[in-house]
Amino acid sequence: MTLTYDWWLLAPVLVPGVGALLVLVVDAIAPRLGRVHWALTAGLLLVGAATVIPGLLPSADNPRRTLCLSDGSCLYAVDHVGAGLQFTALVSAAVIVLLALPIRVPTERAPVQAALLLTATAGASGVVAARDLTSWLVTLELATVPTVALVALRARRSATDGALSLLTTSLVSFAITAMGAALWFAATGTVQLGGDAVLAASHDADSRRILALAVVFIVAGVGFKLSLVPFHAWTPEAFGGASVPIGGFLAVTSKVAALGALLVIFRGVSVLGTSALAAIGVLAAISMTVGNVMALREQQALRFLAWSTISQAGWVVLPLAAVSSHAVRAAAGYLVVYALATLVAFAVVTALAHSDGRNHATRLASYGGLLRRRPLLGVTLALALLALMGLPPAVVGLVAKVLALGPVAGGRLWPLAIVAAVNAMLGVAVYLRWLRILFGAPTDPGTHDRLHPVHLAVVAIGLAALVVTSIAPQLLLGLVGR
Amino acid sequence: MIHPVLPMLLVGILFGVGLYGVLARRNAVLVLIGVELMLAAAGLLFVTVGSLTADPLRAGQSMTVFIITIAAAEIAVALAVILAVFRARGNIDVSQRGSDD
Amino acid sequence: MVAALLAAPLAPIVAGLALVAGDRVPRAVSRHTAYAVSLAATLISLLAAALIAYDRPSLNRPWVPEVGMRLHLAVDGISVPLLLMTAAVGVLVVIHARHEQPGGGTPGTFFGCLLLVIGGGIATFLVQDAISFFLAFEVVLVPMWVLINRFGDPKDASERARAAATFVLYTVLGSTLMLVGILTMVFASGTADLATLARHPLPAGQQTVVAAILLIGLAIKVPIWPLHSWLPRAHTIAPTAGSMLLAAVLLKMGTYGIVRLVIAPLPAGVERLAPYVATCAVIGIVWGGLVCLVERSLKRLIAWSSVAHMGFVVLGLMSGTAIGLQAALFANIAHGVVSALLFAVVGGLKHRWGGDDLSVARRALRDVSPRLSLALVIGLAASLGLPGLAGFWGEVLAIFGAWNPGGDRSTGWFRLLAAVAAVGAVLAAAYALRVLRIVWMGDADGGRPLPPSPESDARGGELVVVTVLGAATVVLGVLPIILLNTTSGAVDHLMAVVGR
Amino acid sequence: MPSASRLDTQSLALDLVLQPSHLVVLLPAAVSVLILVLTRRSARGAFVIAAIGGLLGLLAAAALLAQQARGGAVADPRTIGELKVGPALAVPLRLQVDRLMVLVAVAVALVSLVVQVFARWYLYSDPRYRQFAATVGLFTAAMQLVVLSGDVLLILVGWELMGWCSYLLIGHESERAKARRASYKAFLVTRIADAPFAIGLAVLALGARSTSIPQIVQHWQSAAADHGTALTAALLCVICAVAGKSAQVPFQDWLPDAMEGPTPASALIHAATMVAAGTVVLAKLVALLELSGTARVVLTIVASVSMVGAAVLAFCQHDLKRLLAWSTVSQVGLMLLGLAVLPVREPADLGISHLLSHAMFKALLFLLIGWLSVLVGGTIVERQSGALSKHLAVRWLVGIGLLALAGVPPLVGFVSKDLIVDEAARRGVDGDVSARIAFVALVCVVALTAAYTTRMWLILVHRTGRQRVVVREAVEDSYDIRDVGIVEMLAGSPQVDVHGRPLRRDEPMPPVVDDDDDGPLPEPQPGAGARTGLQLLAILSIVGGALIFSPMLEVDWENANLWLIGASLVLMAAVALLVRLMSIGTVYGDAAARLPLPLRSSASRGFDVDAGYVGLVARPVVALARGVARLEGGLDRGVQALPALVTRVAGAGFRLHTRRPTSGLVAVALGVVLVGLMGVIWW
Repeated sequence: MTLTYDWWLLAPVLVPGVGALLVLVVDAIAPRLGRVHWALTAGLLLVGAATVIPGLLPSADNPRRTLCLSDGSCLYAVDHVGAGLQFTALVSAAVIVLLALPIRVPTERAPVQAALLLTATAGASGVVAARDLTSWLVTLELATVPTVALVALRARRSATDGALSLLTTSLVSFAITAMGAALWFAATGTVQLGGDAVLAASHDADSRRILALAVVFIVAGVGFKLSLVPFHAWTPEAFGGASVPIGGFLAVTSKVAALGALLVIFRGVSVLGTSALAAIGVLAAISMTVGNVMALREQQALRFLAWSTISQAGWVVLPLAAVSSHAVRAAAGYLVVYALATLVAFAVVTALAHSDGRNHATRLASYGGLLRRRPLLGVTLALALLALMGLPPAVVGLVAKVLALGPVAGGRLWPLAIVAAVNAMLGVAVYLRWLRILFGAPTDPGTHDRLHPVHLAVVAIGLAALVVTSIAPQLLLGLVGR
Repeated sequence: MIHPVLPMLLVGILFGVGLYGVLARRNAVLVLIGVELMLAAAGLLFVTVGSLTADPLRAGQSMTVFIITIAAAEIAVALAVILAVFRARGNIDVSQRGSDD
Repeated sequence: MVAALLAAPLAPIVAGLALVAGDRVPRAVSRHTAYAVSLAATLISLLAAALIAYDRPSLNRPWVPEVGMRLHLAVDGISVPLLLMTAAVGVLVVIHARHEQPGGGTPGTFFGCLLLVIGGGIATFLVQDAISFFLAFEVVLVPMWVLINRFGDPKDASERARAAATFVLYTVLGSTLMLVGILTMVFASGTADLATLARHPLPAGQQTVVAAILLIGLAIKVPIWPLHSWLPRAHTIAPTAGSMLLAAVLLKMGTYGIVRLVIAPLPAGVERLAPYVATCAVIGIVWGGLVCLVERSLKRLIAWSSVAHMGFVVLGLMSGTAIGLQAALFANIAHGVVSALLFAVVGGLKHRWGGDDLSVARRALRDVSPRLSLALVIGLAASLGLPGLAGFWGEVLAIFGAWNPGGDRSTGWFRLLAAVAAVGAVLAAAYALRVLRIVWMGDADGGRPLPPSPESDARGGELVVVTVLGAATVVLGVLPIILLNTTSGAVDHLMAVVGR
Repeated sequence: MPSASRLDTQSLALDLVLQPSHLVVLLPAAVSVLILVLTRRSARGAFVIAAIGGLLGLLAAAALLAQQARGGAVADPRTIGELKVGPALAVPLRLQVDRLMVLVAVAVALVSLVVQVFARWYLYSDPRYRQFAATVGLFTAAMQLVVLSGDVLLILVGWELMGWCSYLLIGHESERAKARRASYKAFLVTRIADAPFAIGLAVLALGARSTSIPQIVQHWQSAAADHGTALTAALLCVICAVAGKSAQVPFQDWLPDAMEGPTPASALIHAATMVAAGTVVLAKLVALLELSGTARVVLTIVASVSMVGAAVLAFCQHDLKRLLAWSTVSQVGLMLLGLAVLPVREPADLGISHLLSHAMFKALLFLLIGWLSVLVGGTIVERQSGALSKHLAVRWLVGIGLLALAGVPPLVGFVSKDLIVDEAARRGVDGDVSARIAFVALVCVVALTAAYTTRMWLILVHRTGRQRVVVREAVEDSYDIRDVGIVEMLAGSPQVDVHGRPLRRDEPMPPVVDDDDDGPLPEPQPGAGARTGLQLLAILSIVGGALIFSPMLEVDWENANLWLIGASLVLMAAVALLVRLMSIGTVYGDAAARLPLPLRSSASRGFDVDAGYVGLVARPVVALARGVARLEGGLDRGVQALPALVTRVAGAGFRLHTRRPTSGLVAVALGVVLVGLMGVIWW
């Protein structure tokens, strides 16, 4: 049995993966380098991201495959959407690393964290392109397991609590996913995730039923990672406990991995027609609603962002409820915009936590008058929140909302569309709360440290990115193909 | 050759027992064991189905191996976390409320 | 000319963003600078709008292909009056804002938000692409929220927050529903171009649902009874300049949206729903009129009268006749001018009195402030549909249009509605005169008329604003032909497309 | 010379965009605009503008009359151009110049001019004179628009504008609560009556697919057979509006209250503009009225009831100004009957001729009562009693006005009234129901009119006991009776202005024209212009009847029923005698004093119809409004409760999220079951 190898194509997975080993090796050779590890990691991730760029070009083949078997089926394929997601995962991880760079941690912990982060990113990057159950399951777990450790590594009581919550849920979800995978195998008789086997299986009533069960098990398993309600309970705990950049990693890179995983399955099942995925629509609706409603009363900034993530996850999978050619791109497009806005928000929170102290960044009330106190942070955060709301001047958020609603409206799923509209309203109420605090009376944190230059740079770049993509949203949406 | 219904039944039982364990136990390690049971059910299903199909890749069997491996890795992380939890608060009760900073 | 197309919306938007963003860097923009920048931006915009109205240029290039958005800017007879009105009201609002700048924030933010609202309004009337229309629709939300929330009535912070939130949430719900409707049409026909959408309607069966969703969404913005309850609240709290914009610009977006997004592309759906929507509109006319009879807050009363007036507009739109459509477009503009005038006057009064409770006995305004009182009389007279002023033609033609509705609409029902609307016009007279009796004639009894006190009369910027708006009210009333001729070509075209 | 070729000297046709008909409307409107724009607190400037504008307006009307007589008038001049409202309706907005309306326009312009000039004297010290003059200008313009309009929309424009101007004029002295209420009531009552007007006009116009009156008449004349119901309904709507504007039953009660306005305003409203507008509009549509029997009967009944009832009320009024007001209601009813009993296919000459004569004598009477009220400080019987015996200058004019009102030959009132009575009798004999009703009512009104005019005259010329004593003493103490002025003898009662406040000496007194005969007696009287105007009105009241001989009016005066005239004269004389007998021995010479007091007081309040308006319309509407406001409050509270509801839901959500890992696991398990069920059910 022979496999073809296209190393360039595999590089987005290999670079971080091998990089993780490299970081550990470097640490073994020259211990206690501290920040150097972070810098190395960021460099590796950016290199990985650079290797994706050829796939992003409109001229690139769609999809590009490798690891092909002799019978012509391939285990690894990257289409435009996949390349876009890989790029997002790698860049977002790099940004997270940059955010983590100035934070003081015990020096022996830095290489571990860096390696874990690289591993998780490699998993995220790989699951997007996996085309068979085996590699899909492996890369999905590769993206998940390290995050548990990353959360726990903050080594505070709240962090270990969050990690425990994350751990138990992830384990059970993995078990459910594995069961789903097994059922899939039972129904189709193959580990290929392509549509042909699904189509063949759907002709037989028994295997159809088993396939249905398989799909819902897998959706449930991935739903945990996407923080879809009711698989979401870990999210506020983990976000609240983890260090701020790791929260960002959970909110962004992890979500990219999860959506990538879901899209792989979705592509396979979409040949069956719409009713198969109605469950996704229901989950999306519940997630949006619960996330928004809970965020309305949340007082902690990080937990607020967690609820926001939950509701945004609903928006991300919303288009998938309608099986259409647009759905995949719409979901990916929304995710990319969400990733940008959430990253920027986390960057601001990180910067503030670093300069004013974590206690002055975790309560929403401590953002009072930020627009006056720290105009750059205030404006950036306001713009990020507006993007999450989907209101101008953050046009990019609005375009994302249009994108997400498009397939639903096009598929005439009226109840879902109306729930989405109501949630658009709730979402505005949610983020306006924070925005109002930004406009409100200033609260004095006592310390007036300057921002760390790296944070400053990241926030400034984030602001610039939001502004540029608001003028030309196609720059961002073009990442996931046209 | 045994009839596939028996292993299938076992898969169901294992998964159910595992799920029950996960939901009913308050000790984190026991929860882990429940998860292991569920994973075992998945693995068993893979093997059973794999033996029924003539797959040149022997996918069923290899998947089982993968699942066992992943499970092992997870257990490693899980035990580390449980250790950390124990250090932080002195028990490993999964029904205890999470706390803020 | 293409530059004018871009300059009209972008001049205020860019200037507004610059003012808001640059407000703190490095220090607050002075009031004078903010005013100068705003005035310049709105004047540029007005000039550009005039050029556009004269030359009718067009710009069409791709923008965000992922969602089918194009940068397609053009005007026709329906949008030109709205465009000009928005640009002109923009200038006036800026002038008025210098005269009466509320506390609660820096001048930079205040003027910046005003400019953003103006720019959003102008953009709404320029875009020819359904999704860009939605975008332009949303542009005004956040600045308006800031205006109400930060610069509103300084007395009651929690009421400010509530009013602002009610406004923004209602509107977002409406516009998202509108987006759903838009996207359905866009997906069905494969284009977001408004003109193309109108040429390729959906199958009749699907039109009803889409039209219902769009109408509910737009009804919030207009607002149509019973989705109006954000309006009185927002108007009562908003600063005068904000109220003027809200009434003159924001409400117009709703009716414009109905014309562009519902009536043109979904004729069959509109025909099915027209009786219900028209009924709601007429209930709104009577409802608003009745509430005005007992309302104690002057500003809220004027806001309520907006609900009633927009009822006439919607009645005309739903009649499915060229007369009704013309009437609606006319009443739309007329209401914009008249309500801007009334809010300018009433806001000024509230400012002077320190409150707007009608149950407080005050000296006759006709004696105290003759100029302001003349503006108030003109505004209220126009509001009650006095001929020779802007309000008359739209309302009377709306009744004419509803009397013989187009298509398969139930004639009997629409005639009943027209009759009730006529009764609603009587209510308008009753409440307008009620206000005049209390405010203009004064409550104090007996004695000779008191000499005027010039210091409390309209002066400077305020005088300019009320004069221009009052003159516009009179001109529109005396020469309705200016406006009706502008819109008639586009209306005939629309009616031909709709198939009547 | 282009201008030479533009005027056809033969027919006086003018080849210009701006026709005299335009000027007739525009000049008065220009007066109001110019006063508001040009003058700043200068009453003199306002007066100059008003007088010149009024004069020019009258000249324009006269020119139009000349044109019409010579055949050179443009029949349908354009105005602002055709409104484009789609194919279903043409809105040409043209004027319509015809024989009758030109006459009305002249009368309106004349009355308006006299009122303007008189008001300068009457409101000399009024700080709101400018506004008054401007409003009168606008009022005149609106009426002229109605008169000359050839388009139902233009009628509506003028119609509503008049209502508004009447509001402004009645509420002129708005510092008085009664004036505020009266103006509010006047506008609302007429506006309520107008609500059907728009509908009626819509029916007429949409049926004819045009708002042009000639086209409407033409269309409905041919379509009446098929759409009789629609026509009747539309006409009933129009009649309702006419009843509102012309203060006919059941809308009559606003008019007496409108006496709260300054007297010149009353003269304008009653004589030439608002009240007469109903007649003008119906005259334009009279061809349709003949097609609908129902509408005619309704009109006849409304007019008859108003006419007789108002005449009765006029007799009982305690306030002479209100007496005149009720007489207006009665006389307008007479005009409307003139339209209702019209011969088939005839233009509306009967109604219009009475409109013209009424305009003359009623303007005269109102202005005179205004003059008298300045002299004696009020219009109630007690004040006015004997006014004419004290102020002789006014005596002849009042006498002429009252005789014309009573319809004594050969004054103008007689001529136009008798024509209507004649026609009613003639058609009644022919068997026309409405004519018979009208005839009965007319007979009553002839008697009642004679009664109340006699009563008024007797009150005005009555000499009180005190007066007689004073006169006797004066005669006895004086060597030269001619030098004794009666006013001087009454100098104990101070002079008051229109507000009932004493005139201050330092204020500029109205210009007094010295009269050689009367000596240096400072009696307030209008300026020479106003007096000339009054005299002109009086002369017209006497000789205006001659107009029926001109070709401008086509009435059948040759076949007058002399027996009928004789009978009515005898009736009038008998009634006058009766009233004279009743007045003997009363304190103020008031014949009505013989009537029971409750009847008089109730009649003075218009039989308390006002309470009916309040009870039947105002209270229920306000109660409904309160109900709606409460409902709205409920709706608003409901909406505002949503955030609280969501917050409560969120609170429940926080309780559900126990933050225990186990509860998360339970949720996952439930989720799997849920999703599994959905998957199995929906597959």
